[in-house]
Amino acid sequence: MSMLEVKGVSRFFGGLAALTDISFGVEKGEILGLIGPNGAGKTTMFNVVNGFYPPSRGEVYFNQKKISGLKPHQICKMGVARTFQVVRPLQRMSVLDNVIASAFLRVKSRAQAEEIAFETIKFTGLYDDRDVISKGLPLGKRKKLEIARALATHPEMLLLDESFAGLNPTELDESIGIIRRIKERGITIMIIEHHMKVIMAISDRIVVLSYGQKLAEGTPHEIGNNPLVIEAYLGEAESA
Amino acid sequence: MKRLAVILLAVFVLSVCASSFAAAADFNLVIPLPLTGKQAKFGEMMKRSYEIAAEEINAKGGIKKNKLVLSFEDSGAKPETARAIVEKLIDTKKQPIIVGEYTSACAKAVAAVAEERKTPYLVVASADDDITQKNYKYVFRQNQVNAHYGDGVIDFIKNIVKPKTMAILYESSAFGTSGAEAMAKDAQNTGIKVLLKEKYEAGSVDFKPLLSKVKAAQPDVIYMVSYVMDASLLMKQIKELRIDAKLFAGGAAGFAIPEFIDNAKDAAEYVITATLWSPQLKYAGAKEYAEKYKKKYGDFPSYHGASAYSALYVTKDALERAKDWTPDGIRNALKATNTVTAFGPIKFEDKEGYQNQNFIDTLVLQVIKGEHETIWPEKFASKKYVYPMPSWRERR
Amino acid sequence: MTSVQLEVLLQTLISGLLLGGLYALIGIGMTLIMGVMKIINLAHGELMMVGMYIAYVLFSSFHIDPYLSIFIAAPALFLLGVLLQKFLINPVLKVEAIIPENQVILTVGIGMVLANIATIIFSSDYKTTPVDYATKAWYLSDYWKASPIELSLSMPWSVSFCVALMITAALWFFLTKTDIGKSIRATAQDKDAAMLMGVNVERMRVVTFGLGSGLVGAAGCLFIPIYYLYPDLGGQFTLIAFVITILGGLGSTVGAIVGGLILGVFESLTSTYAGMGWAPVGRFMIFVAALIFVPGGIMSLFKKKGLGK
Amino acid sequence: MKKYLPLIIAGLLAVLPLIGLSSYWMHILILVIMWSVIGMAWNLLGGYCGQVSFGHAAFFGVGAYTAGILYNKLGVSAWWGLPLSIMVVTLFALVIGYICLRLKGPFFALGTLAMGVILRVMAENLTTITEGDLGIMIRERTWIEKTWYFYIILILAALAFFLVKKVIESKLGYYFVAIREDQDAAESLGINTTLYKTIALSLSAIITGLAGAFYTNYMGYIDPKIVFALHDISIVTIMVVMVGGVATFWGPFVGAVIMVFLAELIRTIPKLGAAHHTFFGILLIVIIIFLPNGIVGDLPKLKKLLRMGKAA
Repeated sequence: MSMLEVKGVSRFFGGLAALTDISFGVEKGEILGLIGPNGAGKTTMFNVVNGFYPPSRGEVYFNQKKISGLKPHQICKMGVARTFQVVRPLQRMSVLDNVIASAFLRVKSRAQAEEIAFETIKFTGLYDDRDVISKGLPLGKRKKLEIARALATHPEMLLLDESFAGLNPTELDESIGIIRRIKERGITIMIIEHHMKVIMAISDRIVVLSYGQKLAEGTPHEIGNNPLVIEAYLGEAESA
Repeated sequence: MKRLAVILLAVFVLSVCASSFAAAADFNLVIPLPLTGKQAKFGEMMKRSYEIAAEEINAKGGIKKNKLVLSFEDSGAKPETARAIVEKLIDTKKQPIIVGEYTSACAKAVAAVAEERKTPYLVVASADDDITQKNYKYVFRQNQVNAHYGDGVIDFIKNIVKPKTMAILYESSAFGTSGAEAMAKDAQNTGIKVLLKEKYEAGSVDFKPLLSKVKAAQPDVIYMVSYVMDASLLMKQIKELRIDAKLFAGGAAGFAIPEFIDNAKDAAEYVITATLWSPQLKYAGAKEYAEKYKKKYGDFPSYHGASAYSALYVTKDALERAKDWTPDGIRNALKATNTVTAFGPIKFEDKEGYQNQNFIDTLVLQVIKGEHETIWPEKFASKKYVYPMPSWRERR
Repeated sequence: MTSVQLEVLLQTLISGLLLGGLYALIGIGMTLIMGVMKIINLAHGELMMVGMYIAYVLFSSFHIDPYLSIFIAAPALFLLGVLLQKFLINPVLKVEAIIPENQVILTVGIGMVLANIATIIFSSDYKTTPVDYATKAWYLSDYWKASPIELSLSMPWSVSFCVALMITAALWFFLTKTDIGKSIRATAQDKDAAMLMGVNVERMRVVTFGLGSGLVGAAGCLFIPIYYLYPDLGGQFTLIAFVITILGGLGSTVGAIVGGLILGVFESLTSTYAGMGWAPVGRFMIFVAALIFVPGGIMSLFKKKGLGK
Repeated sequence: MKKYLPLIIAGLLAVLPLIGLSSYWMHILILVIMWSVIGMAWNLLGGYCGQVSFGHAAFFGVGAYTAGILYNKLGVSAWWGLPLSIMVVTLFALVIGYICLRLKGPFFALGTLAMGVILRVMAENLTTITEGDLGIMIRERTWIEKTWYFYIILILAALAFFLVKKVIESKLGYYFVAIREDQDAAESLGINTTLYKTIALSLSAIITGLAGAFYTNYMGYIDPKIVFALHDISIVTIMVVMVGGVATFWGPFVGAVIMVFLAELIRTIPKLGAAHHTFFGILLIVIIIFLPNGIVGDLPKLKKLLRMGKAA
């Protein structure tokens, strides 16, 4: 059985279906890319996995335990951390304090939390900015901070929601490096990304959503040659 | 940006100036009162009355040749603030006697300080029974206790109306509650059945639900205890619903102020109310004071003002008789008070479980042709009472 | 049910409805302000008090009927609201603070100053506008001689109620049919989206605060014939406005009317059947219940669009 | 130096009664400290955790009534109200928290406001327990001298200060601020927001309740309209913190000085009469326009303003 198992999940908002009967799994240690045109339901999928929305139908399992219906904080405690598409650092806290706050999930004392935090910000390359109030950070660093905060909870699985959007090429390279290193640590990653090149390069497998339905699933190569996927993306390009 | 600094500075300077500056031959009397907040109306009326009294006293040579200099401090009807004011008067200003305050909550706070600090305190218009039930030695009360406010009304009812049933409506406050309790007890002793005893939140807009219940119960007498304008709304809405009781009676306060008639207009007609004082009383000075007040401020004062006005005369009397102007000297003089003021005879007695309490006859006023007239006890009456009164339908 | 019980019930319902209509008008101003600006305006009742003093002065000096003084009081309050918003509230809203509710101090300060200025000008005496129709009423038995029960309908209450409904209808029309109105509604729904659509959000806020103040000023004019006036009366009406705002849903005019009527009837029923001392408990119980169970307000239960929301 | 500031201030305050302050000044001091305690309590919930309560009078009143009812019904010294109020207030805080904490932002504010009013009316109506509007009066206060009251409230203040400081510097503090800054983000980082908000509310309520129990003992008289007052307690509490400085250790203290001490000075400006309210209202408006985070919160800005004033 996969590490994360999404089984027949549907989610409705007042009669509108944002997700319809979606099933897939994420294997331990892999990077799974979640792609799809705008409004395909990717972030909703994250919100369901992460516990913000209980699924209207279907179930989600993590390490064989049912997590759908649990609260986000419980799911996080079980080892699933996430970042947000619109970055949401704790505005008036310094970078370090932001990370300390999430490091407290696994430890009690402040000293231990600081230790984890320092380790994490070094890992994500934020050490020099540790005392900056996060409101003042440039977007690239805020995206990193999002990842750092999620990492500090010592997750087994990380949900990254468009961590590359709006980055310049240098930052993009750095971030890809960070994600590869996260994978090396044995942390499973599910990632939403618009940047096709990046997603093709780093993903082990890809799931494609369109209008709330699963369109395809497979290796980057398979997806790249899937006519349905190409059509969906072309359709978007035309309408846009 | 500079403005902020200037404002802060101004505040500071002004407040430093606030520390006392007093002339030598003056007797300074600082009076705590509510001048802001919901009770400010009464504070203001009392302030005006104190000022009238002080003016008269000074025109006649002051107190033992000392000019009486009044100033007022706003307690905002907050007990902490009332306490702060009185602590300051006793402590920093060494004022040997405290006069003033209005709400019972504040009077209780002040009474506690006065007793602790052994400084006499003359309560002017706070009605809660227990202020003078605590074996306080230094607390004197000039106005009648709430439990007796309704005495005149009960007497009138007993002799004239002879009802079988009664409904009591009162506002949710210490004044309303104890007034209603006292009336319920009196009614029971007189053999009147209390059909309904209900309270309401002061300041309510709509009394009709409550009143339609009263209407259904058909009481002979409706007795209402209202602090302020609820009184006029009650009567207006009683008229509207055409509730025909034999008698509408009010328990002082809201029914005894001139605004009651101004607002309720014809709905106020024939309503009787308990009161402690009326301008028609034949005590020396009563009429003069009332006229003076009316000339200056447009309306007759209610008993609150008269009590305040007379309190200064009681203070003057005590100060003139006191051996020395120490708190204890004045306290002993107050205890021996036996004088007649515009408010009536003042004598501080220990009886019925009260200490240093002045017992005066409570009066009954009736609104007759849009004026408050004294109708009971008959020896004080300015007009003959109107009873029975016409039903609402007959009035036009 | 005996005829007496029926009479009590019907009279209770009548007065509840009348009361509710008046409450609604107090609430509408606040629902607009809270809907558009998401601020808690604790000076709302004080604005009403200012409106009432205007009506009082017009009545006592120029013998203008309180109902007619709406045409002066409402614009005056509109202006006052615009000035307050422009020079005091907006500057505070613009600065980002740790706790955005710091505007509360501002409105408390404004309320204090308004009430105190009224005290200084008018003293704290109780004022009334003794109109001669103050206690006029219509009686069922005058029209139907054989009626087994007697019901009465107060004239000033009914007039105030009708005027309140008319003002609300006019407001609804303004919000749904005019450009400014539509912009205000857009701002209330989603400030950022409105801004993207080219709505001048700042101006809408100013207009909204003015409008809210004008409405509560009008409410003051409707209240004074049946109530009385003193500088410190604002607080209790601010609370009522909160209850209606939450019951009706932020920014919903129709919601405010429905909320006001529900509140009025509920309060009257509590007064009759549980005791008037408990009426405030009832009021705040439904307030809390609405906050929790109907977070979008009553109108969210009827999923109709275009009802002023 | 900065580290010892609390100790130095506590020490200075502790010797104050020895220099023979008049009873009046002692009273004002006691009120200032009492309001700092309430302010610190509110700050924990409102300033750090971001849950702006408009109903702290509920907890103040419950604390006050715990002491009052103990004295009135059981004949026990009202001082026992202090320890007992911790339990009673926690109970109320849990119930109020259960109802209100699911609300966010201004809705939470209004929910707590309603709670305060509901409790007031309950206290007015449940006359068999509370004596209703007649209030509860303690016949003989423990001391006439203010010194002991002063030390008791000072100790309460010191305890509250160190409790707040400890909490804020620990995991709890980080969680509170995280919740204030972004509740959803906090939740997704594994913070049980409901639990931690309840903790913040309970701690805040307990401290407020202690102040209430102290009030009963100190003033010797309570009634529902006084201790459950919306304006005079709940809103003044908010103002103490916001004027002083939201989410700062010293803000509540500075705020209390302004709201009690400065208000008292302004109130007693001769000839001002009732107009002192206008004066004070304008002062509040000015403070919040120029210093939106309060005096301590915007200290750097304040310094800049004053320097500019001097330069010009």
